Amino acid sequence: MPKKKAIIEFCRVYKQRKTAVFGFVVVVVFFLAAVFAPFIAPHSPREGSGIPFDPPSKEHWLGTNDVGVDIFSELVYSARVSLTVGFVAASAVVIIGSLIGLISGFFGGFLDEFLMRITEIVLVLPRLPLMIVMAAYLGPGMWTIIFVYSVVGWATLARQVRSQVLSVKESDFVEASRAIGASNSHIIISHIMPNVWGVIIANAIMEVMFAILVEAGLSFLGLGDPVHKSWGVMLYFAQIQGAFLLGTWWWIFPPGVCIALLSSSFNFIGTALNDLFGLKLGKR
Amino acid sequence: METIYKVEELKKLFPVKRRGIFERTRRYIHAVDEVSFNINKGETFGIVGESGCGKTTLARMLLRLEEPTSGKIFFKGQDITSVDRQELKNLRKKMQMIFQDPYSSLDPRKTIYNLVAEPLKVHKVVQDGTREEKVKETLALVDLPTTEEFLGKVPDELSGGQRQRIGIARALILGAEFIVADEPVSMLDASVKAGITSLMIDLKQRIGLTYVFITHEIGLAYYTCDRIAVMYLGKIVELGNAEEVIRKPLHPYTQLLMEAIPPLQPDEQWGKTITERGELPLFDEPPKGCRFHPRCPAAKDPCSMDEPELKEITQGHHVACLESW
Amino acid sequence: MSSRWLFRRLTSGVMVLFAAMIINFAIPRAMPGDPVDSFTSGVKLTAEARQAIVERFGLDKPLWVQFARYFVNTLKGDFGVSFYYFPKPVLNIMMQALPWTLLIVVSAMIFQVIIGYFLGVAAAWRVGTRFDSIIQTVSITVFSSPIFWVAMVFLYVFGFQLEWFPLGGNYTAGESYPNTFAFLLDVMKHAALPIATLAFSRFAVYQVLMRNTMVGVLREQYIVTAEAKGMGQFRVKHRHAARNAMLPMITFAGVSLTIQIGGSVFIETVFSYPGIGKLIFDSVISRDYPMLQGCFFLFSLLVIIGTIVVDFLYLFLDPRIKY
Amino acid sequence: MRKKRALVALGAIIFILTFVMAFSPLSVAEAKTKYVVAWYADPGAGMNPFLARAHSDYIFIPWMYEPMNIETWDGKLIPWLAKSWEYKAATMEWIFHIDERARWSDGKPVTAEDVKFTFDVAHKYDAVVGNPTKKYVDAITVVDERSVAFKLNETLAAFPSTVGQVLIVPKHRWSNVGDVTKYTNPEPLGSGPFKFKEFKQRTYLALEKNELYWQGPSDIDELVVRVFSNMQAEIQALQKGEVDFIPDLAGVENLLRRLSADKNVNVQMEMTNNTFYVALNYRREPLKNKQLRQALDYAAPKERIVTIALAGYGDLPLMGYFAPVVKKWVNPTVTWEGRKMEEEVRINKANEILDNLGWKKGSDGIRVTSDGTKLEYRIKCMSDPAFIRTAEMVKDNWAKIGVKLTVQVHDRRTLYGGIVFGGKSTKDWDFLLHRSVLRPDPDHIAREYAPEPPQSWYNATAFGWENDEMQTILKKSRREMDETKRIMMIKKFQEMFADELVVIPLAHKHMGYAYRTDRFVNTNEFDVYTSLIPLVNVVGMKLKK
Repeated sequence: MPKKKAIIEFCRVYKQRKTAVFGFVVVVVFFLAAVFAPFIAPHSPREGSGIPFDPPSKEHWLGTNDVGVDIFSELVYSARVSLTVGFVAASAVVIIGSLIGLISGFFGGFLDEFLMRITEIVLVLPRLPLMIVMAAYLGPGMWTIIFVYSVVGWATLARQVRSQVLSVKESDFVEASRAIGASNSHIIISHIMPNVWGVIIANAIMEVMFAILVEAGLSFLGLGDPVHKSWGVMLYFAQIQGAFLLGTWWWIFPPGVCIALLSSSFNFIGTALNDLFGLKLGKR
Repeated sequence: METIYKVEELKKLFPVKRRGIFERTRRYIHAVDEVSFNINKGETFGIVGESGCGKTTLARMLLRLEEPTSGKIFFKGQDITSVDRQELKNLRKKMQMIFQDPYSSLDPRKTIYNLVAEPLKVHKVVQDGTREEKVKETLALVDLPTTEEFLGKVPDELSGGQRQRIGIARALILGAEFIVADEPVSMLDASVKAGITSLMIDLKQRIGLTYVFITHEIGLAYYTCDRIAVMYLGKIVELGNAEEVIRKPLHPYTQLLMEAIPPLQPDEQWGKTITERGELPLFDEPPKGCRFHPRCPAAKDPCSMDEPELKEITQGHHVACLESW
Repeated sequence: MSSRWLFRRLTSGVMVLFAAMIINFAIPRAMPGDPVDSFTSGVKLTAEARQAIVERFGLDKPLWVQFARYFVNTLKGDFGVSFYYFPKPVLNIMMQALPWTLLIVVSAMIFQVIIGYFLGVAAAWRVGTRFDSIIQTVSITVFSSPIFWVAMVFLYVFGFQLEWFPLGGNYTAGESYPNTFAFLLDVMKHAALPIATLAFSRFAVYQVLMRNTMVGVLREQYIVTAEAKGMGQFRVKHRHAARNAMLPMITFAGVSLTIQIGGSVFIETVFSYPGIGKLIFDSVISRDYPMLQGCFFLFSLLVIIGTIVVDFLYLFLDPRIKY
Repeated sequence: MRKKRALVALGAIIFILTFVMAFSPLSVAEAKTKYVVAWYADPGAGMNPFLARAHSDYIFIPWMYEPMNIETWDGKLIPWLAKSWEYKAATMEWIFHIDERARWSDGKPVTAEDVKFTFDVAHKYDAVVGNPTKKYVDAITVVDERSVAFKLNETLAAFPSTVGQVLIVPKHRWSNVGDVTKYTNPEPLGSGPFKFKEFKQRTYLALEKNELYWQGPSDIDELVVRVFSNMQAEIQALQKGEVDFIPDLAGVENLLRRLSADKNVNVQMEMTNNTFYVALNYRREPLKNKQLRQALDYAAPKERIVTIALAGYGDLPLMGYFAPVVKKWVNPTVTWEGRKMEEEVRINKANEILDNLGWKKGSDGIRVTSDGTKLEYRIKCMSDPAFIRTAEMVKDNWAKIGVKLTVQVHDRRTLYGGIVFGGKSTKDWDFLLHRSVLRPDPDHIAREYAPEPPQSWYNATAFGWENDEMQTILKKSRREMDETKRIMMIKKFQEMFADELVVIPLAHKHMGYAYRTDRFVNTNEFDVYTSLIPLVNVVGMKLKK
């Protein structure tokens, strides 16, 4: 009953932000496109269905690439890889980050000191070069990118969750709960978690954005899976196969626009959530 | 008179973190320094002092929310400083706390029902089916509505007085006998204060509770408490019957506290008062000798040398001052 | 500034460097299979050459001996010999590339700060208006666009189509210049697009930061007082308010050095700019592991130096701060 | 305020210092004929001709250091530093005579001592340098000032072409270098048409005319090699006239049409001995079955690979491993049977073969052999667009005959060093999409398909392939000094190779170069692509009058 009220209230406030609504719509559209790719794409995403380097036409809405593959179809199918990497990598990061943040913040002491030292180091180390070094050793592929991102990306979240946990842990109502005789697990489950998940969710959305960007970036450097194409891999091929010199703008622009659109949508949503949850927390 | 609570030489030191490269000496803040007293069943025991004097730490230790550095606490003859976790959890049913800030001591994301029912869930004492009845019963006890609508509200929708009543309900629902109230009304508006205070007094008589009432307003203590302990810098400086302590304060510090409150009637006078000199000092180490001597208008030479002990001057009236007898 | 602060700063820097070393040490050894393969990345090797590598890295010794050797070598600046540039040492090649990266990254950062400053102040001044929200939206969109794609579009439009700028490189190779000025002009012409891309893609962070701090500062009493005194808008904006809002931006400039230099991998790859980012890319292509590891270490070092420098700057700018 | 100014000044100083650090003293221009060459790789190893062998920098080292002879794609040997050579069968000795005109750029003559010294060094550091002649040479002796004798330990017909792979260095410069594998040769001294001038790592290499060049000084005063890392920029630079010559157009077939249309540019794309093929791991069941290989061959989309993956710059393959360009050795009769058929017909035919074997398609469309092996395989290739696209085409077509492929991509080193060949190869592959650029002399086939000793690495035994008859022929051909007989053997081998379908050839790829024709004319007398095209090309470039 109160939850329902909260959700309605949340939707009302959320709806006031045009960019956030726009972001939500875009994400839903891309998600549906990825799921129903076979029904949306007019051609095969891999096999040539036209002459190479054909400019946009009725038959090929976004033209064709160097082997005559319909770029629109390729684009629709690529959404699958980009979204998969985005969500899987972000989930991994969120799980690792929140666990470490929670443990560190709640239990404190030596464990906290130790975990936070590691977090600090991971935060300072140059992320992209580190990811590139690891990916180069592991060999190109989607799972490489997911792994590499999870290893490097969790630190920011861990720190935020920790500070949030700390502030909740020190709060009077947790003390009050202790006075009642509540155990640690009761406090974590019924007090800490409900007060931290706002931060986690807002961050998770941002992580999806970063994961999508990182996937695109590493793929562009040739560390992505060239067989299961993502938008980044499409751009990698466009760059190598001379899309510039041939003036095939329909090969360069769409994948980039898709990445930009999707990641900025996640950014809009994330920013909005951050503000909304931030307000609630700030009130207390 | 039956002693329900007995405190023996209770002490709490907080280490001051100072980690240099070379120096690793540890220093401590003496928050509570070897305090001893008894609490009788059915009485309201007041602890009075300025903020920072250690009264909150003392209160928290009474319920073992804070681990004492040394000393013993007996609740009905059982030493609670050495009980294990499970036993402590059981004891918690009997001894409860009411918090100072009704705004922050309630989880803002929980409904009234969940807040009041939380102790029941934690201790699993009441069957799920009868939980709601118990909650309503307790809410009625603290004069709050028991409608579904009210149960579904969140703390943000309540007034300060209502919140504090929720806090009291949470303390009572498990059937506590001993309640530590840490400045329960200091954050409330004057109009609400009286309501909460009289509710507490009322409950004490109806259920037969024992209170430890912590406050910085000595006037409030006068009206609510049977006995009063005045604390200064972690020490009890005066302890006795409320009436006596306030009408005839023996310690200069108590007198100083009295100065701060206006008399009830213009022609009425409180006991002996003195005018303040200085403020509560920030300290790592308490001053040598009597802790109050730097501020004390009546201080003499020995005050800075010897630390006075708490001594019984008249029947049940203790004071720790070299000059008072 | 106390010696304690300095000590803390340095120890944390050293710890990060140590971590970078451990990572570099562990990765090739953690890979499945024969470690020698990790070190040679499977180049065809005769038995003698293989033995030489085993000896060079001490791969037959216990791990701690290997680490000690590696540790000492790293401290001496010996990151090993590049596979691709064999027999040249990694350090040599990196040092030739570094100035070029610094040139574009530092220049771009100056532009970012300037753009971010003005847009941020403008947005904060009209906080909550349509103007503000448009700027916010644009900032977020630009920030979320993949930097290499922005670079590709810039290159396509200004390089290939309009032919305003050269398509890559740091200066016209082998060209004889009449004077130094002509040479610098050529260098600037080559650096223009990379700098523009980097500045464009990353100004948003500064803009948002500037706006948010500025909004906070504008609410402060002394600003209201200044306005009430009838002080000119420009003065209030730029002298009083912005000055105080600048500090977080400067801290961030140091922190963002990581991201910026990281971003140079993409920029330099697209524009074929022979800095350290391009070096990383080339090393990925040729699987030049010693070079990759060297670059990673160098980046870590730069980041640490960057943060320390910023701390000093901060001290210099804000008289209230004492470490 | 003062602090602020100091800060600005500090920033400015750092900024200027960055510049100063980056740039060294500048050369002042004179009116000179400059020829700019575009190259995609940095001369990483420096100017050491011994190490250059292992790198792509081989392409410009020969402007400074020259070989004994140059091999063209049609199988001819062009005498270069060595004007002639002969074989003494009795003593198993090859004697090379050095051109009297040949001299180093400091004026000293190129002597037999220099040749002996070069080969001795190359043999000594064979482990790193990987010299091709070491195994066969017993001793090198100086016969007279201009003649040098190589005494072999066995007969080797291909010896002269093998000798051409080594670049000769002056003894008087190198005799006290020490370990040549650690030497970057900062001041090269060679016999070639150009002298070293300046080198900026990852940016450019500048060479200047060798006035004393023994074949007559070049028309070009200064030769600049600009390092590009982007083929598109390279091509645009050529069209704009910023670059005069692109020696290697690999991997940009799509762009060549645009380049060919340019009046001022001559694009020279020619067939080389460069073959795309699918290799099979014979350890995998049932790839030993010749009929299966036949079916796979029929179903391979070879025409589309030529027209799309190679953008038309390729030819349907001969089946005997050799490309038609190697006129001397090739057996032109081993053409692909599927050449005349429509793709659909071929796929039907392939299906028919497999149906006849009794291997039925399952519900998932994948065939299962009679002993229950599912025809489900991985095809591995390098992560190069042309390879990936080719592999995908093969995959799509083979799916139509019930053979399922998964394309797996690796970087070159992992693939060849870690999986297929190499000391610790895992042999964990089924199909390999491979491209080999083979030198014209067939000796390398013997080394690859009939290695001696048999279990050495980096050869076709990595495929698990064995065939005594074919391997014997190859071994014999290496020692056959009668060229006609040797050609017969090689042609016979090609027939057997085609019949056996050892690998499935997909296409012969063209290679080529492009240069501007508005300032220079190419008076090159060799119209055939050679392995040293830059050297030959530049020597033949004359200023347009």
